[in-house]
Amino acid sequence: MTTGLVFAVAGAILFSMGVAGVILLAHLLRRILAFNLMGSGAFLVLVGLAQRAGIADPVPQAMVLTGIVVAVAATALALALARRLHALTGAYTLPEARDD
Amino acid sequence: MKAVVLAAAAFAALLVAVMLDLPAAAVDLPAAVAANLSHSGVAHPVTAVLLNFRGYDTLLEIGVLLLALLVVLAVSPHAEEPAGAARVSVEPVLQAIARIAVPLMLLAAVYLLWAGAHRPGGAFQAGAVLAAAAVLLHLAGLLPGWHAPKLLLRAGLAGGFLVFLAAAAALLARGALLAYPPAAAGALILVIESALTVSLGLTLAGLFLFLSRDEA
Amino acid sequence: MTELADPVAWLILLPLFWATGAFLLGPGRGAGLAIAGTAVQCALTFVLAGELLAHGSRSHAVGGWGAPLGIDLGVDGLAAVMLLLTQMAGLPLLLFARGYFRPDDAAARHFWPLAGFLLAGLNALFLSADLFNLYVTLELVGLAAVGLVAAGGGAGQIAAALRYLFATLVGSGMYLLGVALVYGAYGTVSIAPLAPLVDAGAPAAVRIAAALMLAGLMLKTALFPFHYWLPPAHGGAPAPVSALLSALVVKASFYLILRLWLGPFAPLADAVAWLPALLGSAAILWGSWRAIRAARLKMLVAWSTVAQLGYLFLIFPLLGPDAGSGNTALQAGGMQVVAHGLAKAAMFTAAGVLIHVTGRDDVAGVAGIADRLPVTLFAFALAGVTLMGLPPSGGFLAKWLLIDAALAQGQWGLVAVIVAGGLLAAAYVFRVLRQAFMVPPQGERRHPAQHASPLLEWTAFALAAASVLLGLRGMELLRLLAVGSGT
Amino acid sequence: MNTGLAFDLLLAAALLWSAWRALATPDIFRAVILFIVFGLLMTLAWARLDAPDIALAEAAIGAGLTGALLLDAIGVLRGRRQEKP
Repeated sequence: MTTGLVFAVAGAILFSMGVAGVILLAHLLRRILAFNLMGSGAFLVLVGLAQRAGIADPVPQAMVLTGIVVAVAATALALALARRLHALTGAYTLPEARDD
Repeated sequence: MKAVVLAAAAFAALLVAVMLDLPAAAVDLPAAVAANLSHSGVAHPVTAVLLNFRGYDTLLEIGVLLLALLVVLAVSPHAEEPAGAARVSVEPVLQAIARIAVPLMLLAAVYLLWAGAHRPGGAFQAGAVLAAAAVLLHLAGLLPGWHAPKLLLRAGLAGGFLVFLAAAAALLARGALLAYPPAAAGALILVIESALTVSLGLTLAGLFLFLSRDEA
Repeated sequence: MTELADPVAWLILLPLFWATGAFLLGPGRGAGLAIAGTAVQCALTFVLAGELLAHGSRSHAVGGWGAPLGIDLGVDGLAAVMLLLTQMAGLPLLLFARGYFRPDDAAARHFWPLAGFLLAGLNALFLSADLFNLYVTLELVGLAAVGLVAAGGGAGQIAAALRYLFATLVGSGMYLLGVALVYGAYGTVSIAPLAPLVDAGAPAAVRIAAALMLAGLMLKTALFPFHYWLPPAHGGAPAPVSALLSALVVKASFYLILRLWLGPFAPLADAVAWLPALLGSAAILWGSWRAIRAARLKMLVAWSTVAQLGYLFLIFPLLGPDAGSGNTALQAGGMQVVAHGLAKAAMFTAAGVLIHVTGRDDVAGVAGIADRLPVTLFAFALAGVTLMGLPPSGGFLAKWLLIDAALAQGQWGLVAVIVAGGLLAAAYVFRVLRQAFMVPPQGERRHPAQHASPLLEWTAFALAAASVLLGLRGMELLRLLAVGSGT
Repeated sequence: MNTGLAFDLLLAAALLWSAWRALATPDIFRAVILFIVFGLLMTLAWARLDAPDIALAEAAIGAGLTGALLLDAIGVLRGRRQEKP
């Protein structure tokens, strides 16, 4: 087992935890947190799996740098929405949807 | 609840199993990167991928960041109001730290930007350090939260993206988007990275400072 | 100098330029810039379509490197059709938005730059031939769409935007993990070099990757049962935004599913082709039923989107088995994307006008409105003709091609679903028309005595008319669609 | 088993533990702190993966800025001068 594979495996588990968290958790901040775990998991798989032979690969590393910036952009956007909802309703949870 | 957890665990196990059982990749991109590094204008492979080989990803990603800032402004009604009597508290200890740390952080940002051409570092890391400096100043009570961005600030936020876009468009004359002439690639990338550092710093700081207003 | 004017590059650069320009101009400004820019994009798309018909599909190696080291853009018939739809629906919708938003409207303050990023993301998505680059474009489209839903909205809209955001982020996260596995398996994410590497004996990790990417994209396309986020988001946003989302944004992720299905994942896809068709059938039935039951007008139109997206997924089991009818099914898919895009843009804009004038967003509120807004009601009815699939509309052509392909392969179940879907569509369209034409306004007229601006009414009409006339000019579109598809 | 691999396994376990606690701990403030710890551990993981560029970005953006944004959202950054509404 190489360093790359160890962290790819950890990434796969992190991703699954993150998805389950986004689906199951009610508190919006915690769902945002879960989304970040999901992203980190995917990043670890991307770099770890590519480097499973133990040789550094700059291509997925550059992709992850791009991905980290996209993730922080999405996180800030989500937090802006969550804070706005909190300011309007006083809660950090989503109200029931009205879809009729 | 239990079903989702079990499904996630099963999925993770499946994922791990298939990853452990993967033959070697057919395409060797690290070799291609190494072979073309001398034409990329920089000596650090990650920077070469980020700004040259896959520079188009980076261009769109800066767009995503600017877009996120725009949405933050769009959903925060207070962001458009002029700065009122901003309540800035005095935090003596933090202020003392900030007065020492911020100049060092500016120095570190310049170093990271310059270093990116041949070793780890570059516009992203430099911009993030700039943003961290701004956030620290804010927490110390030395910089109020931001309100409606004036033209100058808007230009600062969008400038890096515009420079990058303009470069991409101008290089079309060489036959493709972002087709740097090898001889000038290093200089062009440094110009783009410098502009990006300022804008990334402002945008990342803005994500915090536009959100972090005292919601009355 | 021809490279400098390359439409492939400018379809991406131009909306980014005008979006940034609108941001620099400041809140609420930039409408003129946006409309002028989109008009030029329309012209560019026609130039590109002409080039394609004359010379076939082509690619553009960004940075001059070429895949797999660099990122390639590629344009074939399918991409060109999507680009055409995007600019041709985008321009009228931006004109509509300019008339729709009042100057003090909070939703309008950031509409123009957000719309620019949305159109840029869509164009970039249709043109990209690199799986990771596609991830970035997916995020650009998704975050711009969420921003448009949320901008200036109250608690309901913000909640809808958050629901949409989590759906779109989980969708692109699954897609990204798939990309990571593909890179791990093959060492590249460029579509062209990947295609020959993937075969029926691909490692299990690649199968998981394909499943993850397709499932993530289905979540983004709101395919049943992943549709839960769509009605609140599309039904709750301002009308021009709803129209952009229903006409274009959900189609982008469908386009990518189709690209992957026909491209790199083709050797793995046939075994599970019945699954999207099954979900699509459920979407048609459930979405139509909810549209028939919807209390609010825009919710009715949004549920109709859930149903109409279902048709797109009926084509998958028909693509593989037989080249001739498979091609017919692909044509049906392309035609349905364009016809529904135009019709749904028309229907949401018409609904927007009705809500503007009646001051209320419920189906009961349109009672007796026909004599005051005949053009708008006619637009709604024409769009309904396309959704029901009556001749000579584009919707008719799409469903006719689909039934043709299904019959050729003996898929009677699909034929039954298509026919039933048309009848259900008639039920919810006539529900609105009956209310508007036959039911007298209750009590004294509560409508504020204002009329809609002709600009709003006629843009809705133009979109609806285009969706119907498409059926008459369908051959040109199908000819463009065939460029580079290998048939 | 060499020490490098043992360290990797330990680090991976710590990553998973902090992530799990960040999701499961009942107090949201502790959850965010655990998330910042997770970000710092990720920085170490990137360093182990020969990715110093990502390690720098993760420390500044992943743990730093995202952590600050989350803390600000739960009000603890300004908690001393502002009552939660």
